[in-house]
Amino acid sequence: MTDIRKPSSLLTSTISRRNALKGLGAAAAIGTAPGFVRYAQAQSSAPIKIGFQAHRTGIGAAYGRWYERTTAAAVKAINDAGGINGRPVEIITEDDGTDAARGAEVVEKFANQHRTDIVYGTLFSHVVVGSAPAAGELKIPYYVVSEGYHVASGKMNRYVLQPGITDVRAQCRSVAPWITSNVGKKITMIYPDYAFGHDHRDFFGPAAAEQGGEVVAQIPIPPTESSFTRYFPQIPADTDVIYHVMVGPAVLTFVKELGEFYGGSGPKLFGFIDSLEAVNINSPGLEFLEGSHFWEGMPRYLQEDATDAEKAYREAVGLDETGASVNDANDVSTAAHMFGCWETLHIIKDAMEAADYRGPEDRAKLIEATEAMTEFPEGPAHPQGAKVFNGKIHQVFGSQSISVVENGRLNVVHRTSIEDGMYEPEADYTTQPL
Amino acid sequence: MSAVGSNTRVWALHLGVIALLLAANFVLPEYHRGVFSRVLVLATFAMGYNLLFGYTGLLSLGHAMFFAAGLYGAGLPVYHLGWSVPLSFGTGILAGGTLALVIGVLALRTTGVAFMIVTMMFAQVFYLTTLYFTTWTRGEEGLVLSQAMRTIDPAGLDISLSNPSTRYLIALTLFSAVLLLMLRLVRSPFGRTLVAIRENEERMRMLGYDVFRAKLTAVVLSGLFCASAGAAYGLLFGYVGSGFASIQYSILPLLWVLLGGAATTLGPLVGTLFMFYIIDYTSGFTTAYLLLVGVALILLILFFPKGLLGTVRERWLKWLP
Amino acid sequence: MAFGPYFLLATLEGLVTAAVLALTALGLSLVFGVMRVVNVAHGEFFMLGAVLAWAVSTAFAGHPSIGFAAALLVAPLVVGGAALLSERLVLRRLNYDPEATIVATIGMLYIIQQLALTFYGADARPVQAPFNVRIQLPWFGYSGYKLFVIGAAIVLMLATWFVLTRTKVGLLMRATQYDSETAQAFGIPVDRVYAGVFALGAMLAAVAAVLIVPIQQAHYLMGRDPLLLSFIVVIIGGLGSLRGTVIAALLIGLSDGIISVFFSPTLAKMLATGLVAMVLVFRPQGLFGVPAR
Amino acid sequence: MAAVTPLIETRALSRHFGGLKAVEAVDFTLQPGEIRAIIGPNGAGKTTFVSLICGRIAPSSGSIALDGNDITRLPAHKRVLAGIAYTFQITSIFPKLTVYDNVALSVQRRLLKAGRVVAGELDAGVAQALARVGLADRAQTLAGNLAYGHQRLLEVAMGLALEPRLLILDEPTQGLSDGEIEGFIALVREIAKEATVLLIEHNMPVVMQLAQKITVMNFGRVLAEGSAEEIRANAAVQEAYLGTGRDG
Repeated sequence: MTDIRKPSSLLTSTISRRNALKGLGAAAAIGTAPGFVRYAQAQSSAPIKIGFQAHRTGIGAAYGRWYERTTAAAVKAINDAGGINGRPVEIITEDDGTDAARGAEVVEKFANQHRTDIVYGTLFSHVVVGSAPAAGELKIPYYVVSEGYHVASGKMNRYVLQPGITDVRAQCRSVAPWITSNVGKKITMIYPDYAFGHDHRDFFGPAAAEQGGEVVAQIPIPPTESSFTRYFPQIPADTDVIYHVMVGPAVLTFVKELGEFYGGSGPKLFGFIDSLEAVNINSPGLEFLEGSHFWEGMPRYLQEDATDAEKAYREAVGLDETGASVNDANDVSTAAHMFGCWETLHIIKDAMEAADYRGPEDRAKLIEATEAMTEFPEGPAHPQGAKVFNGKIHQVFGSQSISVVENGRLNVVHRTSIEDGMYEPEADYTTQPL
Repeated sequence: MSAVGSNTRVWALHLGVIALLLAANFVLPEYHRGVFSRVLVLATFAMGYNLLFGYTGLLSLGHAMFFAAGLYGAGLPVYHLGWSVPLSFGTGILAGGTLALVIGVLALRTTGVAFMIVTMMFAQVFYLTTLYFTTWTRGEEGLVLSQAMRTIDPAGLDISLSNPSTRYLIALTLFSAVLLLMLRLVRSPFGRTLVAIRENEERMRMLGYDVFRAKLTAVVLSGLFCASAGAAYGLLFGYVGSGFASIQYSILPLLWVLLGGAATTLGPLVGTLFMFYIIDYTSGFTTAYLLLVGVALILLILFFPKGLLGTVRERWLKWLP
Repeated sequence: MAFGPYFLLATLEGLVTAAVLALTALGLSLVFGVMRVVNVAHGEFFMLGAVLAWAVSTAFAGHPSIGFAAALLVAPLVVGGAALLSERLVLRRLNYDPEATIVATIGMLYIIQQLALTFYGADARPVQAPFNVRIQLPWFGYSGYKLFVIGAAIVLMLATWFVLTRTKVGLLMRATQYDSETAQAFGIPVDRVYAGVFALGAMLAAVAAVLIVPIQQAHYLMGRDPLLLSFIVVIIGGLGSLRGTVIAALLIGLSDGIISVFFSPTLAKMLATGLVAMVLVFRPQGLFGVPAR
Repeated sequence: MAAVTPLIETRALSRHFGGLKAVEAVDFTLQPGEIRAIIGPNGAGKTTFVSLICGRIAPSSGSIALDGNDITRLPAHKRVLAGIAYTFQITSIFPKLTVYDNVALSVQRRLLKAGRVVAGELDAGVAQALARVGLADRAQTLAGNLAYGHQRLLEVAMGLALEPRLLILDEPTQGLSDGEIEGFIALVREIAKEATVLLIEHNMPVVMQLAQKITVMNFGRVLAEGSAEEIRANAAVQEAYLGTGRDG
């Protein structure tokens, strides 16, 4: 245990195929019985099967499409570099319909029917929460790319991990200082009236207050709403900045109606790009977003200071410099989230190699190896940037981008530090039995 | 009506189905045992729906609220108050029954399509309520009932509801209990009363039946069955969320019942199983599986207009209840 | 914002909702009233109209009003054709049995949704309004296009009313609605009336959708809410009552908007829905329906 | 006054539909054991009137008493339990159920009132009611597949099986053949030994053969009441109905 908890060189992305093979050879040599060697060799060629729970249909389908593309690109990169422990990675995809109940069924299907080694990839919070019990009961590691605060809250179980994307609580915290010092102190929050929106409400307010800001109004919008203008009068006149976070297809309407309501003279805007993932920022009606600011998990538009790793990642996934598909300029990506798929798969690779993962019997070891991770340096495996992982709450923390809309482009104006988003952990999964 | 011969046959069939399902626990591959656990609980939901829709002829589009009342009625006490599983199962059923009584008294003032719309709207209010009290329910995202919460511990026996076999047997017990109750019910004078109300309500009134009371009883019983399914679902599978209160979960039992055969005792099980496997199977080889599901539904209703068992009854086994 | 302007805004918003809702519900009401079937796929015809509006309007270069006008013409025709096809291929063979129709139209719902997802995709896509006029009131700005939508809906409702009450086609429909067997006996081609009504109902939904896409974007799951709301409007208004449908749409559109002035939004939705349900409970025949006896 | 309490007594009974006075201020008495016919032109309010008695329709004003007890506000199903049975003008049976089941619903209602339903008693009750109307051999037929005349008889059997004190028959012979009408007349005479019969009928020969007393309605009011001879002789009736009458 204690050994594994120390970060070793194996955990870094510098591991090469030769190293991996060497490690394998060593492992094989350890096995003295001939039977064991044969077993290890048979294992070595069999692919590692990763069950990918994808939102192919339902409300998450736009995200699901890009999660699938990013996953395919990451798997190709990993396999081209020798796979995991020398074994190729095979992705088995099942549609969860962006539905909590179906999500749990799909996890069972992966574990008991497809016999995958792990399950991975879910975005929407309710699907994560709905699937978590099944993962815990079947003792199958479940790596999510969801950004919800569910994992870090301690309400899931030891088999659920989120090592590839920062959670919403940390996102809120890290943008608060910049907003209060650069945009304004009196803030009106507009958010969807369910759990995801409530996380923003509960975590951003205190963080802004710490910085001397003040939330002057909170306007929750019912999730069934498709028109928003009538809520705008509730925005106090002395509001400096509107903090908006909406998801779902109605968001375009929201932004557009906000523009019609205020014209050019309203409060400044700070939004979460979740609203406009997969939506072209130059769509008709969005003109008034010009000059407003957005949180981005990872920049959609290629920035001038982009790292080599970032460029390589964008090329592998097939993004043009505006963040759309290289094949179709209208096919805009979900860049602020989908990098999490790439990074999560690389973390799975590192953790499996650290745990010397051979098959489902090593799942507990895999969880422990992941929990033992602490830092991920920026690089090909982590193109979004360096991150810190907290094994106790199974949650990773990274830096966030704040971008401004200029001439129909999103340009990064600030990058938060990892520390900006850190908060006191409220749970410890490692005390739970495996 | 029922000759003695057909009586034996009917009971033999139902007990036989239950015996087969019991045997399935030991022979089914792990994945399919898990599927059956879920299907048995959902089929119980469908049976509750069938009592009202199939037998009484009342088309509700709001049954998600009864299922969800059971789900939350059981899940919230377990989660927030740490109540035991049996106790909260009881509160879940009670919640569904009480809700059904109130909704029944109001909605039964309407008939036909108005009844359908009123139930749908009440269910929508219920759904919004689960979102509105997000502090307690976590709304759409939902709550996880941990494995520790889902343990029954009578006299030191540690029964975990998350054990696959235990879970299957509990689901089967619930299903069997409701199935046999349904069978008794629909063959009782009260069952005949409901069917006759479906066929000709005015005539029943003029035969001296208190039609409102009979329908209200049906709504409450239906609510109780559906709530028991909801409570079991939450406790067995450990997740409680608003999705189960959405309109989708009002349409699903209607679909299951119509597919399996309305007003057949075993139809809900057949319909639920069929629907589950057609989605599970087609989604395995195409991303456009909803297309195939849609086509299958249309073909089915064109060639088996009374649902699977309804058609079997009409053409071959007239004695099927 | 002061109460007066706030109220005005809520009313305007309510009117827009009501306008689109009235058109969509009118389509459902026709199908429901004449054919006595519940068309669960009605919302999908609405969605199809919106998606086609996007496809057509993006195919036209130049001023957005050209694309919009084309969409207003093409989308309803295509949707009507699709509806006609499904009526001939499926509903007619089911003899319009109410329960079988529900299953069949749920099947159609899946098929249309999946086709939209496959060929159109999962994204919400905007359609440019034919004109962009922002009307600046002393207290707030308002979209001129939204006012146009209200006007267009009124014109379309009047046209439908004219067709139903003043033309031979309308007479055939009303006769069929009143008593299809007698109509058949009098030589009215009930079968063709049904097909026409089903297509017309879908076309009305499609027109409503084309009008709304410049305000709300086209998305493959956008059909559900209009479906539910239309059902409510049809029943509250009283089956087959054009006037009732319009008034119920106004009631629902406005109550939703205005109640939200006083309560938190989700609570407002709960109250508005509960309130409308209670109207139905205590007046089961709807506001303008005739009591059964 | 009279030693016998009337079985049914209505006072100023009215029912208006909007502006239409379907039944207007009807005072009506029916003695136990009578066979009474109500006649009158179409739209005279006959069906509405008996519907008020059996409770299908609520009155606008006035009162109804059964055995001297006010039942004006009693819901229909309770009136049935109190002994008033109604057979519909337009055949109202359960077409998708068997003939046996149709009648069983009546017998079951009677047995439920007394206590519980025992299979043997149910069978016996059904058999008896079907035998009386001559449908014993059709018990397993779907009611919807019966010939029209037999459906009317089934309706009567359902009424009979309730063992009512008052059986209201609304145009029972409509659509029956002459032969069937013969049998029907005999049946009603048979029934009248145990129950009071209130009959709406257009077929005058049937009325004349069966009714001890005839009530004539027109425009919602009672126009005349009396024996067959008295009604024949009544000038007002001749003018309103028989003079222009359909069946002479």
